[in-house]
Amino acid sequence: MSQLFSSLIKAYGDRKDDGVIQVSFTLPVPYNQKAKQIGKIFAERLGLREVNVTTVEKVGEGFTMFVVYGHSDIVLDIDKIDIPVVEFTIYSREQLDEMIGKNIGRKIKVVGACTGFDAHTVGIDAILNMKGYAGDYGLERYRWFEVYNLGAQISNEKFIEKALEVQADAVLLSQVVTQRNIHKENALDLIKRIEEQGLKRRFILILGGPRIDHPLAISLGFDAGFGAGTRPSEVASYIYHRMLEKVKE
Amino acid sequence: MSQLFSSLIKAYGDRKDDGVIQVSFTLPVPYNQKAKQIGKIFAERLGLREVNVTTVEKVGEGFTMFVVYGHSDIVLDIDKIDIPVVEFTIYSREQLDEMIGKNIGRKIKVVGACTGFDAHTVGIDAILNMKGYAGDYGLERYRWFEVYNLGAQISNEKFIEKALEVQADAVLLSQVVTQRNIHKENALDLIKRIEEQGLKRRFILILGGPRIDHPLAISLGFDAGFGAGTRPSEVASYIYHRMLEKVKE
Amino acid sequence: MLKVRYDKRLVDSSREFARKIAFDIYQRFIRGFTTDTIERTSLRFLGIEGATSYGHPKVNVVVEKLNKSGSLSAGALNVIANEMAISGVDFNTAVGIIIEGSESSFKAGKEKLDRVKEEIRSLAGKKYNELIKKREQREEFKSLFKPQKTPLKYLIVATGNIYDDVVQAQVAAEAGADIIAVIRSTAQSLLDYVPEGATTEGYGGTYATQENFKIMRAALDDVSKKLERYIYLTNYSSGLCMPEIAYLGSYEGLDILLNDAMYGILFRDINMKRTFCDQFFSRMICAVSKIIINTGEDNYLTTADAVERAHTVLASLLINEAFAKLAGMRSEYMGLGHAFEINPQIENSFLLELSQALLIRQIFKRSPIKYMPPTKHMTGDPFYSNLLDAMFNLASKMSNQHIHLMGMMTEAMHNPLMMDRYESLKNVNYIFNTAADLANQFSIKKDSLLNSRASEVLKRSHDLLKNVLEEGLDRAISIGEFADIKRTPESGKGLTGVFKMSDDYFNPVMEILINKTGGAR
Amino acid sequence: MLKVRYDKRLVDSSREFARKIAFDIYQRFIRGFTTDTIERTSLRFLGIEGATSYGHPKVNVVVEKLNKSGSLSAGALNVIANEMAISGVDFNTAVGIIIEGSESSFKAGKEKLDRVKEEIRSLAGKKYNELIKKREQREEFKSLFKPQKTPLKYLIVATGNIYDDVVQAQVAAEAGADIIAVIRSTAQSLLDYVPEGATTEGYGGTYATQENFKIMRAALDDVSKKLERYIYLTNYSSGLCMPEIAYLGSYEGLDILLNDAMYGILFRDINMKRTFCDQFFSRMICAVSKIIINTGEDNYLTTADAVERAHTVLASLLINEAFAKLAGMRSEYMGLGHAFEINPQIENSFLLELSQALLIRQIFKRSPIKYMPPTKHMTGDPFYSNLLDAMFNLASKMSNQHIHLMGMMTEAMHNPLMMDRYESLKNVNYIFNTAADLANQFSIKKDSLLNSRASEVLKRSHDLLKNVLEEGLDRAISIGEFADIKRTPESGKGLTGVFKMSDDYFNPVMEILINKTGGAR
Ligand code: B12
Ligand code: B12
Ligand SMILES: Cc1ncc(COP(=O)(O)O)c(C=O)c1O
Ligand SMILES: Cc1ncc(COP(=O)(O)O)c(C=O)c1O
Repeated sequence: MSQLFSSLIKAYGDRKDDGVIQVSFTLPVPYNQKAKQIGKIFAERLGLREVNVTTVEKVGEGFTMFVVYGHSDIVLDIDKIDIPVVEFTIYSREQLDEMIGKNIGRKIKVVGACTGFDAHTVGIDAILNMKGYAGDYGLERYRWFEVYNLGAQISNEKFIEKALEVQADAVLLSQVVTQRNIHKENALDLIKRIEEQGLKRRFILILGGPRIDHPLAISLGFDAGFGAGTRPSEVASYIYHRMLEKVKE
Repeated sequence: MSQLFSSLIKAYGDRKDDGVIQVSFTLPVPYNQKAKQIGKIFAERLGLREVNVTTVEKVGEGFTMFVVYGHSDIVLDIDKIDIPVVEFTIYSREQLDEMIGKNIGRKIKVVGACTGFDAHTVGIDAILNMKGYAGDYGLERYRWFEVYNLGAQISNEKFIEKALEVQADAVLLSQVVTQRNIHKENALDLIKRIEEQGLKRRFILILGGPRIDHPLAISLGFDAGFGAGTRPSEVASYIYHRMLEKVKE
Repeated sequence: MLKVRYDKRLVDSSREFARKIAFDIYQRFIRGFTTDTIERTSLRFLGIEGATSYGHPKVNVVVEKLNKSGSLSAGALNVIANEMAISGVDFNTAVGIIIEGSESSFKAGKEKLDRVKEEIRSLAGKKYNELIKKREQREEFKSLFKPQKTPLKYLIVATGNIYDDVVQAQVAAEAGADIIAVIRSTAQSLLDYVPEGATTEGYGGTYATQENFKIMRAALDDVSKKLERYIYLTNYSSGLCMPEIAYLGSYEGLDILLNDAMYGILFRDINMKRTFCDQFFSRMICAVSKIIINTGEDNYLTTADAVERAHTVLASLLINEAFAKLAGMRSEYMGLGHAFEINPQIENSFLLELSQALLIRQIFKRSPIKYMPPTKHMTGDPFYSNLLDAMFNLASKMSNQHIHLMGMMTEAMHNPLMMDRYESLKNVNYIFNTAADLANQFSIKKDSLLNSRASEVLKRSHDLLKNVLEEGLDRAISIGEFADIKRTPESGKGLTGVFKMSDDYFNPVMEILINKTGGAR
Repeated sequence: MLKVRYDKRLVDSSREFARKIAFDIYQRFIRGFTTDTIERTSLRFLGIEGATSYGHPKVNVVVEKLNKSGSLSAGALNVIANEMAISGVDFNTAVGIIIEGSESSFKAGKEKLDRVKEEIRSLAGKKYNELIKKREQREEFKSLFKPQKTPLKYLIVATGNIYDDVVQAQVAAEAGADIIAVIRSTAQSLLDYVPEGATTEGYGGTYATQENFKIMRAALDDVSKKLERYIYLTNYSSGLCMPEIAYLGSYEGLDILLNDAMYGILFRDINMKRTFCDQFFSRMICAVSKIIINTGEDNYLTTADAVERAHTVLASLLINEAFAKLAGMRSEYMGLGHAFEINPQIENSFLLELSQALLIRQIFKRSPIKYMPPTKHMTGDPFYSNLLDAMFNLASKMSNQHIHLMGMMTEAMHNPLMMDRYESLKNVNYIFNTAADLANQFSIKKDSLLNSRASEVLKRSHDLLKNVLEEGLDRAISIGEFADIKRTPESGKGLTGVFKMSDDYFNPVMEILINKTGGAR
């Protein structure tokens, strides 16, 4: 499968380099003979060739919805794209229960919360609570983790206070609501406050949520970011990995 | 609903001018930590901002599928877009049965076929055969139409011969298969042959098929083009409309 | 109609448990208590509206003042009555004086006070009749249209901007929606006041304000006429201002209000004493205004497992029903809520869903059941997620649910785009039509998973209610019986707004409501 | 298992009608006739392969020559035998001579000729055994894997380029496909020869060539090992080269071949006499190679209305079954095809589909029924069209079809993209799992639409078969009984390739096939 090895890639429709992609959108134009062409032009403005407007439907007075397929000429050189990846080995709970005792020798304290307006606790609970996520037990279940789950509807201020109070090693922030980037704002606010108090190097800073990934988290000043489908053991493994580094320092 | 009246438009996601659209595509990249970012960059190359990569899934060894939502800055000035529209009034069969008799005074002869490789006859049959389409009777049912339906698997050459033989007023070509623009090639081929024989002005030239519309048909040299969901009465009305014009000439 | 088999006697005794559970709460936490929002509601009821120059709602100013002066337990209207009696002014002037903060510190003489109180009583009566008149006018308007086929298609709008909401609501109605719900701005339920005026900014939704209600109601009445189909309007009342929003909603002609006896406690950490009082008062308003309430048990399955904890939903529905009855509501107005939230990866998950949907439909046969689409297990893939909604639509049709919330294929991503809603309607229209009479083709085999699952859920919810009755609902909530969330009677927001009524507590609005609804009997 | 009720006796008499219909055709159009493709097949069978320098398949050159010299009705092998006898050369040399066009015009003496014919006979026997050996090796390979759960997931590839096809096929298999079908280039069925070599250009599909078969077979055997799941390979044989492709397919180890007794006549305007002969010969090859055939009744519903003409599908299935039996095939290898093609806008369309699916499943209980997804009513909206496929998947699961063609949400637009196929698998995997045992929950009510529809379809197809028997299948086709398409015995392509056998007709390949399959009894 040659595709795998060339570093210049195009979208793959049903054959190498055909560049076919699918797009759907709504335009505030009335549904009439002209509508289809307007949709086609919109797609062409996206850089698509041989646009095939397969759906033109009236979604309401003055609004028309489109589905189009077309050929995109975009070429990406994947070797030239460098992406911050966070490298660490993922261990099972059993392994960590043993290794942390051996190599860290004390309980790791973590504080977690979903701060600000955001009231979605299921995500952080999935990581921290006993029952965990998808059959993977939460950090509370781990022998060497001491977990403080502050839930939701708490301010970043209080969150930091608590982290200091319990002398946390890691601070876990969950952000689920992303409308108008409220999650970025709130996450940045936490980092700012931490920096202001000169605590940046003190905690392992972890961000999580369905729309979070490492690059985003790092760009916001966190050490790592975990997205949809994260398993507690991944997070535990990462924290262990960082603790080892710290111990070395 | 102000949207209706401004001539500058952007895509409408859930509020005016937010420009939100949906895109899906597959890239020949292995499914891993980097994949999501590559998909994001691809979307950004499409001109999207605040890209939200909502799906990153392995479709197979070395292939990853993406679904993204993002904001497009494309602005169209719909007043500046001019689109060839084919204007004519649509009448019912009953009306035409009467009007043609009165205003044309003779039977209108039409020849239809799906020429070339293309073997899809359901479309042309829907327009020509008695039973018609979606409850709208086909041209055979009309009092003043004389219909020659040549079906499929016939060459453009034979098609034209037949049209001359029966002294057709209108030539109806159906093209359904569009792979590699085979439909355009074949339609163009018909027009070329007709021009070579100096018959261009002689017939009303109509193209039809699921991916056909007036602008495409006109660009290929036809008088009109009918797409998915066309009803026989529309076609009959158009032919009547053109016959009237010809009579006037 | 498809029907699951179960032991009817278990249902009867479960209902009896629920009735007792609710009545016990009434006796210990509701009777003899008032809250600042109940007081504010009473003021609004008597016509106090608008805000101060600082944008502070007048009713809040008044109630805060009286709270500081420690005179709330006698009832806000008591103080106002006193002011009227002393300075011999009318109701509104008296309120004005209090807002200015220049009220006199004297106590008026008994019989003078009584006379004034009579005045206020008759004012309350007048306002009550106005409210009823409004309701009757709306009923008349509704009667111009022919009733829609169930399940009713319920669509949400949530742009944050009431004017964008209007555009989308009208588009949605034209595309086939029967009910429009304006989602509230995130966590408005935590605000201890109701914002004023038309609003254009909100997170994840649009603020519930009297003006926004008015604007949307007018817009929907227009489309109703245009489409010759009555379009229902829904908003949210649960939260710290439950009774106030219930009042504003009924005043502005809303048809449905999210109104749950426990949602605020569990999902917004609002104090339970506060919530119990507020839900009771707000539901009496819904009762007299014939507003359909919607409960939020569907939310339980977003935090608790939908297979393991299904029975807690049924138990909670019976409790919500009991509380509503206690507030004088009729079953025909109890839009009890449940949901399609089982992990779709589970083998036969559709069977478990169908079983549950049939069970709840049958147990609450006279109520306009609200059925919630899959949300928690929706993914970022709209093509796939649209399929979960299709199976949800099928379950809804096969079990003939009443209020059908439309699933959104982009549930896991964002508030629905206009095209998401359109596709949602295409989905529901297709499924409801292509499988219209599917349910009537079959009879369920005696020993089928559908039946055994239904009996299991019923049995477990029966046992749960039994325990709850023994330990008391407050205790049950404290140990996390519902939604796996623990809340104690002393914790949570709004507790400071709860007051024990003094013997001279005066509130003719409450009197009227209780006596018209037969509440608390 | 869900079961519809119908009158079993109607099925028995329908089968008897069909048997007689097929046998009548055999007597009038098949017995005593040969065609140029049958002759070519016989040559291939004996090892003639490859093309001339002009890229002309050798077998075509030979047969065309003999046709010109008018000697085909005696059988190509007869002429070759003669050449061998005269010039005393071996089989291949004789063929070479004929290709060069330098064959002698003498007739060999009887007993010399008979000796040569014996040689050819034993060569045929040798080749036959080789073919069987190949089949046994494949069966052995298959037996290394555990059998898959039905319905088997059948995915198509159709890039036009065999190498792209391989990529997609492997990806599809990894994503869960059980069967890979390589769609043929548009209207290859109209080519009167089989292209040679690996091909990379085609319209709407990839040419069926021996080399392409080999390449794909090898690729799939690799993934089979990798995935520890046997991946079936399908291609198309119906058309002007039906027996040749059947032979090449069995030689290259294909598992399934599209092979229909009437598809070519109706949908490709191939002459019926030609097709009847070819299908018979090709099916004898399928019989000895244990290849599953797939019939194309599903196509009928794309040209005829799926509600009105449903019974023609059933009638045709019974006829196809009868023809297959006549060629010595066993029910276990008859992949009779039907489809989910009812207009989705019709109320209860899903019920009509389910009824039909159950009826056909029950009538052909031992056959690997092929179930086709919706195609004609698919739209340009993939979100919506994906829902039609979901309901198709549900019908398939509820009626336990055997070969499940995967619906493509972009059916109305293009040959499937890689991601279309992936979404298709997500769809089928979800539905098959979430509704795994749904069918076992119910019994169908006696007077239900499901039952009445099934009986109606059966009754109408019974009556149709009765008429067809009376007037003869050739006549029935002439008046458009099937697919609303009219074809007459004298019209259509390939008639010139049909020959009445002369008394000295010689073809040991045919002899072996007839005697091994017990064909024509
Ligand atoms: C459950 C839910 C609720 C529940 C929350 C209950 C609770 N206590 O959490 C209720 C019903 C209360 C609710 C309310 C609202 N919700 Co809500 N809700 C959801 C829903 C359906 C599921 C979220 C969920 O629980 N997923 C399951 C968990 C396990 O997944 P997860 O959160 O992604 O977590 C995983 C990973 O992200 C990661 N992770 C998450 N956090 C962290 C933290 C760390 C440190 C790490 C390492 C990892 C990690 O690990 C987890 C396990 O893999 C989503 C839709 C959806 N399907 O996503 C909407 C959704 C999130 N809600 C939404 C909205 C808008 C609201 C409301 C604001 C609506 C309103 N206006 O009323 C309200 C108000 C809530 C508020 N103030 O924030 C929107 C958000 C839109 C956006 N992108 O901004 C969504 C997407 C629905 C929608 N399409 O509108 N909601
Ligand atoms: C039915 C069908 C067939 C039948 C055709 C039977 C027949 N005699 O017509 C059969 C099974 C034989 C078939 C075969 C093939 N098909 Co086909 N087929 C379809 C299918 C499912 C439906 C088409 C149809 O009948 N639509 C209903 C009619 C009424 O709609 P319509 O054609 O759009 O016609 C309307 C309008 O377009 C308009 N109109 C059409 N023509 C004209 C002409 C005039 C003058 C006017 C005024 C109007 C007009 O009016 C009609 C009524 O509104 C489509 C998929 C789909 N859902 O569209 C694939 C499809 C068209 N087929 C396809 C292919 C590739 C093939 C094959 C080549 C596959 C193969 N490799 O074997 C073969 C070979 C056919 C060939 N040589 O051309 C592709 C084409 C891809 C592309 N865009 O190029 C499609 C899209 C399926 C797919 N996704 O792969 N097919
Ligand atoms: C009963 C009920 N009230 C209120 C809400 C939402 O209101 P808020 O987000 O303001 O708490 C919900 C949401 O599901 C609900 O179910
Ligand atoms: C039985 C059968 N043979 C062959 C084909 C297609 O082959 P072609 O397009 O080359 O005619 C089909 C397509 O549906 C079919 O059903």
